[in-house]
This record gives sequence, structure tokens and C-alpha cells, in this order.
Amino acid sequence: MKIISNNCIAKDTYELILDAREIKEIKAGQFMHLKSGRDDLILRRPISIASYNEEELNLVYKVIGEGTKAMSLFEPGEEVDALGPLGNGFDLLDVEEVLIVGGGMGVAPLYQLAKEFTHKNIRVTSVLGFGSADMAYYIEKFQVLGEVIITTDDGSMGVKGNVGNVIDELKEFDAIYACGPWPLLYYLQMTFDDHPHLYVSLEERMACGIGACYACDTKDKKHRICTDGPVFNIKEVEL
Amino acid sequence: MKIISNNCIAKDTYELILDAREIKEIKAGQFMHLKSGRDDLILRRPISIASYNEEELNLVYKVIGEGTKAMSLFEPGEEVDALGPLGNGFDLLDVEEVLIVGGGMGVAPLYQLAKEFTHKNIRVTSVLGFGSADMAYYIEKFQVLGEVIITTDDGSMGVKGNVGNVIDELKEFDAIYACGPWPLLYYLQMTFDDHPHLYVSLEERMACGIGACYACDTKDKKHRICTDGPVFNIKEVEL
Amino acid sequence: MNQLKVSLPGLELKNPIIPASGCFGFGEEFSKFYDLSILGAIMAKAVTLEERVGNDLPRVAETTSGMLNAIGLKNPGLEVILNEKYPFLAQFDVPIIANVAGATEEEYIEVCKRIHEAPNVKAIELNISCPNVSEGGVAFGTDPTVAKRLTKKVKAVTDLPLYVKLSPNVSSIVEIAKAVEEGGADGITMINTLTGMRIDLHTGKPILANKTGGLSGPAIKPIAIRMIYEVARAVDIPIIGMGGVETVDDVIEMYLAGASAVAVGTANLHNPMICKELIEALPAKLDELGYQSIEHLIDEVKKNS
Amino acid sequence: MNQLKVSLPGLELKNPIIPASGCFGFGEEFSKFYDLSILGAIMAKAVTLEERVGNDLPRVAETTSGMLNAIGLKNPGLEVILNEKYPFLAQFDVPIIANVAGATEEEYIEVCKRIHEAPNVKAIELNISCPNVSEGGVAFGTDPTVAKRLTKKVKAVTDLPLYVKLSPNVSSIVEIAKAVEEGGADGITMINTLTGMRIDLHTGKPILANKTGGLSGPAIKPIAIRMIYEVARAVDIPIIGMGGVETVDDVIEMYLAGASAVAVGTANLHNPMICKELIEALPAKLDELGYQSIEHLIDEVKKNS
Ligand SMILES: Cc1cc2nc3c(=O)[nH]c(=O)nc-3n(C[C@H](O)[C@H](O)[C@H](O)COP(=O)(O)OP(=O)(O)OC[C@H]3O[C@@H](n4cnc5c(N)ncnc54)[C@H](O)[C@@H]3O)c2cc1C
Ligand SMILES: Cc1cc2nc3c(=O)[nH]c(=O)nc-3n(C[C@H](O)[C@H](O)[C@H](O)COP(=O)(O)OP(=O)(O)OC[C@H]3O[C@@H](n4cnc5c(N)ncnc54)[C@H](O)[C@@H]3O)c2cc1C
Ligand SMILES: Cc1cc2nc3c(=O)[nH]c(=O)nc-3n(C[C@H](O)[C@H](O)[C@H](O)COP(=O)(O)O)c2cc1C
Ligand SMILES: Cc1cc2nc3c(=O)[nH]c(=O)nc-3n(C[C@H](O)[C@H](O)[C@H](O)COP(=O)(O)O)c2cc1C
Ligand code: FES
Ligand code: FES
Repeated sequence: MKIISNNCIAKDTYELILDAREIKEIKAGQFMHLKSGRDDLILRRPISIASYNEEELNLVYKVIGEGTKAMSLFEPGEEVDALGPLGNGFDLLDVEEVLIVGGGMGVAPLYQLAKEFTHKNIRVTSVLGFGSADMAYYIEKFQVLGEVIITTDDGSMGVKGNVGNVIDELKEFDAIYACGPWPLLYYLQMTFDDHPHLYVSLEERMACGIGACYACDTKDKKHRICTDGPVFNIKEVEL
Repeated sequence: MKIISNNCIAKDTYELILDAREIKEIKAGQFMHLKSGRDDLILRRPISIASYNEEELNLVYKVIGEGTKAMSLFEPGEEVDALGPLGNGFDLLDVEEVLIVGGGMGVAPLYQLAKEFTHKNIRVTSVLGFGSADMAYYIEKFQVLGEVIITTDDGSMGVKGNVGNVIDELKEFDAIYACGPWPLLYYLQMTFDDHPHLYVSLEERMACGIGACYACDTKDKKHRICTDGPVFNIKEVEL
Repeated sequence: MNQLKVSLPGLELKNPIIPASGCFGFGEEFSKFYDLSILGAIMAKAVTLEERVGNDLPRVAETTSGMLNAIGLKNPGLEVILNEKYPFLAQFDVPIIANVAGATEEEYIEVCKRIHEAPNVKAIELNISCPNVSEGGVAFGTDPTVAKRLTKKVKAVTDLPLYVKLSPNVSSIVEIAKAVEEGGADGITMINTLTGMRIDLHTGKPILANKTGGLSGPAIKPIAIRMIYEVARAVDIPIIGMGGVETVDDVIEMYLAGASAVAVGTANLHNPMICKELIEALPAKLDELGYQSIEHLIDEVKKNS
Repeated sequence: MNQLKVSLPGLELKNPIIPASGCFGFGEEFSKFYDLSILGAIMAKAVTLEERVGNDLPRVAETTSGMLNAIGLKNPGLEVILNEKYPFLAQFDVPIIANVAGATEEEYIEVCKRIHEAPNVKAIELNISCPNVSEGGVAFGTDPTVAKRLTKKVKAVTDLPLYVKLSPNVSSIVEIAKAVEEGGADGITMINTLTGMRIDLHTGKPILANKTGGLSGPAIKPIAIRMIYEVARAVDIPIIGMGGVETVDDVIEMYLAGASAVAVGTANLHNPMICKELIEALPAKLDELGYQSIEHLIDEVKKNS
């Protein structure tokens, strides 16, 4: 796919915009499986779709290791070898009010979802946690869509602490959609343990991304994250 | 080193011009040892120096395999990881008239030498052999320097046949400098078997290029081509 | 004349390109990318007598020009595979090579006895070389006596042609190859993965939950080529070569080493179209190198060795 | 305190970075690139009793993220090395680890007996794992009994600390490691190269004149890590790890696997400055990962294993 832009939007965090015109079907919560451009790295990198329209597909990724470091060198106009959209994506429930909880790189995959809820006049409250202010991104974008509460580990922006510190204070929601590190998801599972509609997007190291190799089972070994997920109702899976 | 240009000058043949301003010492017949830009190819590629001045270094290479194919994608402004100049280079004898014999990619390494002889008012006759007209390059450049006789295997330019077909007709020379495929060098060795000044530039697969690994011995296992050569008086080596 | 066709014991292949076991599931996912009938054959994912849920996570790690996997023979077990997985593949005109694994001789034998029940299974690939399970697997592939005995016993219970898949994690792969040939194997498939490990710098622990995993991909190709070259000169049964094949040049190199057909593993995982691409690219490469056909190539290699 | 220093039997190293044998000659060429005194030690090129002219050409071939070599232990023989090569290195403040090879037990013993004559040789690395010579070499490295006996005999004729270099081309490297430990080795160096082959598509013949060669470089790192991890848990003598090290992350990964120092081979061949760069980059990497020093890192790894 053709690269439209690839810009640093926060500390070690890049927004990659791809030409989406050849994509036929796509859904919030799906992911793209990208070659990094390094010839000696053979595996693709799964990166969630942050948002899309008919023309463009936005991905947000953090530089972690060699693959994402190579991706940060992508230039506009170049081609990136991308497979996807892959995975099941989020189902939009027809409810009144939803809570969206994102942590770190888990914030991006929720943005398209939040947009779509808002578009359907479903109220969205977003709790977005970051390590610190310099790692935060997409905040204004979420603010356009509804109430946003920010937390940072070091207190450099919003409430000091993790998302748990603020969620305990919030009212009830018809559905909760979450993506982020394991402690965040675990906290939500404990907190909303009898809620019928807590949906989480999971991560695991992948090879094929299309369901063939079984690299990416959930912990309970019952589902493939790449194909049966990455989005699961938390009742279906072990974290 | 910074790439100034990288253009196709004949069939599968590229001229790579590098910024030479940081090079301190250099000699005709030396070579550069280049990374191809492919991350999964760890060895460097030895490419002879075709010509140089204070500003620029010209290399001419043919696309053979994966490494040179990757090199053909080099863009002006990019950096190429280059080691060198390496090897001994040609010694310019103080004589009256020399013969230069190049075959295929062996033509390029002789160009700087021919220039330097002409500069010293030593007469140069060049016999340059190519597969066919579309593979020929640097002909005008040599013509400026003296008499040039071209041969092509298919007769599409100059004399049909190999350089042997024309050399048999030529008079005697004070020294002969040659570079090219094995049959060409072998022909010269046979033809000038008692000539004291037949210098040949040899090739062998290399790793380090600096004399440390012994990948590149001459056939007699007495000399390292990368350091003791690539230029040898044919009396010193077995082809 | 079909330029790409290959005859192997019990197998008439349209072409020599076969997805390798474990890298193609039971074909379902890849059938969305192209018509599986174009393939020479399919080496289906390993089958064991009972379901195996697989190893703990993570199961894959990346290495330079390769990858480690420790999937752990995850499969739904013989019954489900016979009733659902192979039958799904019956819609395609392609022979299945059933990759059979087990923890005990009895398990191998039991599975091999029944595997012909799926009519599209045209051959067995005896996996005596899986490095990722604690019992069985590779134990059968490192001792020539054990390998020979198992081959013999399996041969006795099935009429299907029997290919034995060899492990490269041995001092002498030639010894094992000779042993399974003596045991009655109709062919050899090689190589399985090399045992490797990656350690996470931040945790200080192996990345894979299983600690070690099987190394595959282009990194191992020179080892595969060497082993195929050695084995081809030591046995008379044909070899299906694999290990790091990604390009049509790699396919030819496998033939030059002595293979009679070529399986493609890891490359499917990052390029789901790879087998189709290789099949399409083969004729031009044969022409370029002056071979009229795959069979001509095989003959030339035999002549020169 | 020197953050990078390492103590090994008979060796006090300024830092753990050692150019691996065969990839650094006798240092002459690299001394033009940097001051060799900065190195932890130098594993010099293999020495045999008599001169060896090396294998036929070509001697190297490229592989994906690796290379094959079949240099064939080319060296000018013990006499010249004692009189010219090691003495050249005496101008640098760096211990030499003499890599000793042989075709027979007697040759190994004879060389080891005399090697201390060069006062800057501080240890012996017994190369029982060279895959590129027809006699000796790897034969000593694949049979535990033979390896143990040779270790013992060499130990008896020299006071220098004895490191034995292991071959990865074996079913169980742990067995060989234990055998040389029992034989009295003071340390282990591992891994030597894996035997591989490349075939030229146009000639149909192996690229290397020797046909097979030793595979080295990043491609083999996961195999090295796995083997070091296994051996470190099976023996009590220290390991100098090598195989595919190119970055400071690779150095740390070798430590996490259980190495006590790290040798760098192939990387010197494409980047003559690599050892210097690694030494300079190590302190920052230790800081980043929270280790006060290499010794602290070694202790932490021991504690967690
Ligand atoms: C479904 C899914 C969606 C994701 N979406 C995003 C996103 O939108 N933005 C983002 O920044 N990151 C996302 N990730 C994580 C991202 O894939 C990893 O950060 C990335 O693969 C790291 O690659 P690397 O080469 O930089 O790291 P390295 O550690 O060098 O990678 C080595 C190997 O490990 C794998 N790996 C390492 N970390 C992870 C991880 N956390 N998850 C999965 N594989 C990993 C790599 O893919 C590669 O195969 C997602 C992961 C999954 C599974
Ligand atoms: C001293 C010297 C000077 C040279 N000068 C030139 C020149 O000016 N122009 C030019 O076009 N070529 C030159 N060559 C040959 C050039 O190095 C090879 O064509 C090139 O390395 C091929 O690389 P590849 O990746 O395209 O081929 P591949 O076949 O994919 O390369 C695989 C490996 O083999 C090596 N190799 C393959 N062919 C040769 C060869 N003929 N000589 C040495 N190594 C080889 C490669 O370097 C690499 O390590 C020179 C070689 C030497 C030794
Ligand atoms: C993810 C994965 C799973 C595998 N599972 C199996 C398996 O179930 N049975 C088997 O015999 N080999 C299995 N293999 C080994 C491959 O079939 C093949 O022998 C090996 O990977 C080398 O080929 P390659 O480099 O083309 O992948 C697996 C390999 C990978 C990468
Ligand atoms: C060109 C070359 C020559 C080598 N020569 C020797 C040698 O003489 N003795 C030896 O013990 N190992 C030799 N080796 C093996 C290396 O010392 C090292 O064990 C191996 O290459 C793995 O490390 P690397 O991947 O960092 O190269 C040689 C390796 C190469 C590439
Ligand atoms: S990554 Fe292969 S099954 Fe999910
Ligand atoms: S290439 Fe290493 S000695 Fe010449």
C-alpha cells in the first residue's frame, strides 16, 4: 500500500497514513499486518487500525524493537507490504452509553470505534492512560467525541496513576471497550466481573496473522487472536 | 560515502559516482568494498575504482546477483557503507607505449590507468571486448586517450570475436595491463609468456577485503588478492 | 507434456511445490487466497491420536532471517481431522500428505493405521523430528535404531507410501536417512527445524514459553542444502526438500542438492501467496537455466552426481 | 571499578569482547583500524604444527544473513607463528588465546606443548570443531570419548588454561561439553560454525571448492544461544559465547544465555571496527538494563538460572 505520511506524534510514537482506496471491507478493531522494510526481519508486525475513511487508513505505532524502528523510516510515496484488514474487529452494540478504556498504544485502536459510536449518537466516555504527557496522543481527537479523562503514571498530565484510579469513580455503562496492557485489562475484568458487555482487544506474538499457524492462541488455548480476535468478550477468554 | 549519482550506462551496467572528498590516498586499480544496502546480505561487494578526482569517485558495476541488484536501487543523496580504497593498485611504469586489454566489467578498472598514462604522455592502445554492443560502455572515454579497438562476441560492434582476435595483429608494447574474465587473462598469459611486464587484475570471492580472512587467495595459495593484489605481474601468480 | 510434473512413490504431482506441514494449517485459511488445486500436494498440519492444545504462549520469536516456533503440535486430534479437516480439502484436486506425530510408537501406529480413511490422503509423512514437544517427536529422529524400528512398524500397518521427516539436530543425518530407508521408507522429507532460542533482554528469560523453539526460514537454507546433498548421495529413495525456500532460485538450489520436490514452510506465514507465485515463476526459471522440465532437471542432477 | 572487566580461568580481561579465531588473522590488519590494546583478548587464527596452505578456491559463499567459509585452517605453521605472529601482537596490552588445531592427537599435543613460548599467549583454545579440513578437526569434536581423551592429554602437557571449542554439528552438545569438562578443560568456547552448502544455479555445483563450509553470522545466533543456555546449565566451567554477534544487544543475549565473555567472528569481516564499537557501546547498554557491571550481570544470570 502507498504511504501518504509517517509522522512522529508523541515520544517514539508514529502515525502512519496509508492510501486506503483499494480496501474493500474494514471494521474498527481490525489490524494490518505490515512488513517492516528490513530484509532480515521476516515476520510481519500487527498494527491496529486507528481510523479510516474511503481514502485513508491511519495506524499509530510505537517504536519498540528493530521492526518498528525500521517502520519509523518509511517515507511518503513508498510502498509498504501490508496484509489486511485482519481479525474480527469490534461489534457496535446498539446501546445508549459506552465506556472506552485505552492504555498506551491501546488508545489508537479505540479511536475509530469511538467515532462510530458518536456517529450513531451513542454517548462515549473515554478513559485514556499514558506513561507521561510526552507519550500522550490523540487526546483532542477523542475530546471531540465526548468526555475524556486522562491519566498518566507520573501525573504529568491529567490524573496521576492508572486508569483504575478514575474508573472506580465512574457510573455504569451499557458496554465497555478496552485495549491496553495486561494490568489494565485485568483490572477491568476484576472490576466489571459480571458485566455482560466488556470487550477487550488482545495481543500476542503472531506469525501468519491469518489463522493458519496457531502462534497466537489466547492463554486458554481455545482461540486464535489473529482470526477469532483480537476482540473478545472478556467472558470468552482467559487473559 | 555520499552517493552523487547511480545511472544505468549499458545493459545491466551502472555507473555509481561517490563523493570522494574524504578519501586521502587512492590509486588506479584499487577497489572499494561496498555494502549492498540489503540487510540480509552481510558480505560487502568488491567493486574496482574506474576513475577519480579530488571530488568524485566513479565505479562501474554490473548487476549479477542480489547484491548488485540492490545496489542498482541506490539513490543520489543516500549514504553507501564503503570500505576503501583497498588493494595494491596498478604501478605506472615509465615507458613509451602500453597496451590495455579489458573484457566486460574488466574495462572499467583500466580507465583511470589509461588516463594517467596519457597524462604522462605515454601512448595507450586499448583493446576492449564486450559481449555485444548493448553491453559496451566507456568507449568514447577511452577514445579520447588513444587508439581503441573494440571487439564483441556477436560482432554487433567492432571486430567480431574476442580480444585475442585483434591482439595477435598488434605490434609489441612495453607493458600490458589487463582485467577481464579468466579466458582473456589466460590468452594473454599464453601470448605474452616471456613479456616481463604483463599486469593483470584478478578477482576472487572475498569476505574481509583487508587481508585478514584468507578467503581470496590466488589459485597457487601464495597471495591474497584483496591485499597483495588485485594487481599482479602475471609471473608471480597462477591464474 | 506438463513441464512441472513430478512422479514420487505413490504421488503424481502437477508440480513440485508443496506447502510444508504446520505452515499451512489444513488449507482453510489459504483457500481464501487462491485455489488450492494448483498445488503439487499439501503437507497438512501434524495429526496426533488425541487433541493437543499446544504449548504455552508466546509460541513464536523472530530471529535474523528466520523465526523460532514452539507451537507444540497443536491439532484437534485424529477423529476431527478425519471427519472435518481432510474432507474440507477434498473439494480441491490436490493430494494430501498427512503429517503424523506421536509420543509413543503405539500412537504413531494407531494414527497411521487409520489415516487412509480419508481418501484424499495419498501419503504419510512421519514426523520423527518435532523439537517442540517433551515426549516423542524428536526422540524418534535422533537414534537410527529407533527411527528404523518405527518406520518398519508403520510400514507394516499401512499401504500408503511412507515419507519420513528428518531432524537436522543430529551429528549425522545420513545415518538416520539410511536407517529409515532400511526400515522401508518410500521417501524422505527434510529438514525439520533446528533447535534454537531467543532471550528477552528485559526479562532475562527465553522469549518462548517453551524456552527453545524450532528455527526455520532463509537462515537455515544452507544447512538444508548441505544435508539434502549428503543424504541424496547416500540413499536411493527420493527426497522432498525444505528449509528456507522463498524464491524460485531456492527451489532450483534444492533440486541441485538432490531433492525431487520442494516444500515451502515459513514463507507462507509472511506471504500467503508464495506457493502460487513459485509455481507461476518456475517455468521461466527452468527455461532460463536450460532445463526442459523438472524431470529433465532431476535427470541432469542425477547424471552429474 | 572497571565496569567491563571479567575474570576467567587464567585470564583477566579488561572487557568481554574478543575477536573470534579466523576472523581477525593475527591482528595485523585490524591494528590499522584501531589500537588492539582496547580488546578483552584476541583469539588468534588457528595454528597447526606445519604450514597449511588452505583449501582450494572459492573459500567463501554468502547465505541469507550469514556466510559459509572453507578457508581450511590456512596458517604459516607453529614456528612462524611463534617467531613472527604472536610477537607482533606483543606490542599491544592484550592477552592472546591461541587457537590450536591438528589432524592427529600428536599434532595437537606437540603444538600445545610449545605454545607457551610466546609469553603473550595466556590461554589455549583447542579447536576440535573445524568442519573444513578432511582430517582431524571436527572428528575430535563429535565423539565425547575422543574429545575427553584429547582434552586430558593436552592438559597434561601445558600449564596454560585450556578452553575447548565445541562444534554445533552434534546431536547433543551437552554431552561433549561434559566430556571436556571431565577431561579437565578450564573453559568452553562455543559455537564453531554449522556445516552448510550453497550451490551455484548456473554450474549446478557447490560454490565452495570444498563443497561444504562453515555457516556463521547472525543466521546462527539462535542456535548458539540455545546451545550456550543448555551447556551453561550442565557444566561448571565458564563459557565464551560466540555465533552471530553483531550488536551490543547480542552481547547481552549471550550473557543471559550463560556466557562469561563474548567472541565476535564474522562481523569483523564486514565491519573492521565492530569490536571497538561494541566495547564502547556496552556501558550504556548495561546502564539501560540496570546492571552495574558485567560481573553484576553474570551474577544475576547465575542467580536466576
Ligand atoms: C492485534 C495486534 C494489534 C497491535 N496494534 C498495535 C498498534 O496499534 N500500535 C502499536 O504500537 N503496537 C501494536 N501492537 C504491538 C506491535 O505489533 C508490536 O509492538 C510490534 O510487533 C513490535 O515489533 P518490533 O519489531 O518493534 O519489536 P521486536 O521486539 O523487535 O519484535 C520481535 C518480534 O516480536 C513481536 N512482538 C514484539 N512485541 C509484540 C507485541 N506487543 N505484540 C505482538 N507482537 C509483538 C514482533 O511482531 C516481532 O515478531 C499490536 C499487536 C497485536 C497482536
Ligand atoms: C577486486 C575485485 C574488483 C571487482 N570490480 C568489479 C567492478 O568494477 N565491476 C563489477 O561489475 N564487478 C566487479 N567485481 C565483481 C563483483 O564484486 C561481483 O560481480 C559482485 O560481488 C557480485 O555480487 P552480487 O551480489 O551481484 O552476486 P551474487 O552472486 O549474489 O553474490 C554472492 C557472493 O559472491 C560474491 N561474488 C559473486 N561474483 C563475484 C565475482 N565475480 N568476484 C568476486 N566476488 C563475487 C559476492 O561478492 C557475494 O559475496 C570485482 C571483484 C573483485 C574481487
Ligand atoms: C509455525 C511452524 C509450525 C510447524 N509445524 C510442523 C508440524 O506440525 N509438523 C512438521 O513436521 N513440521 C512442522 N514445521 C516444520 C516445517 O514443516 C519445515 O520443516 C521447517 O519449517 C523448515 O522449512 P521452512 O524454512 O520453509 O519453514 C513447522 C514450522 C513452522 C515454522
Ligand atoms: C572466515 C572464518 C574463519 C574461521 N576460522 C576459524 C579458525 O581458524 N578456528 C576456529 O576455531 N574457528 C574459526 N572460525 C569460526 C569462528 O571463530 C566462530 O566460531 C564462528 O564463525 C561463529 O561466530 P560468528 O558467527 O561471530 O562468526 C572461522 C570463521 C570464519 C567466518
Ligand atoms: S498468527 Fe498464525 S494463527 Fe494467528
Ligand atoms: S578477503 Fe579476507 S583476506 Fe582477502
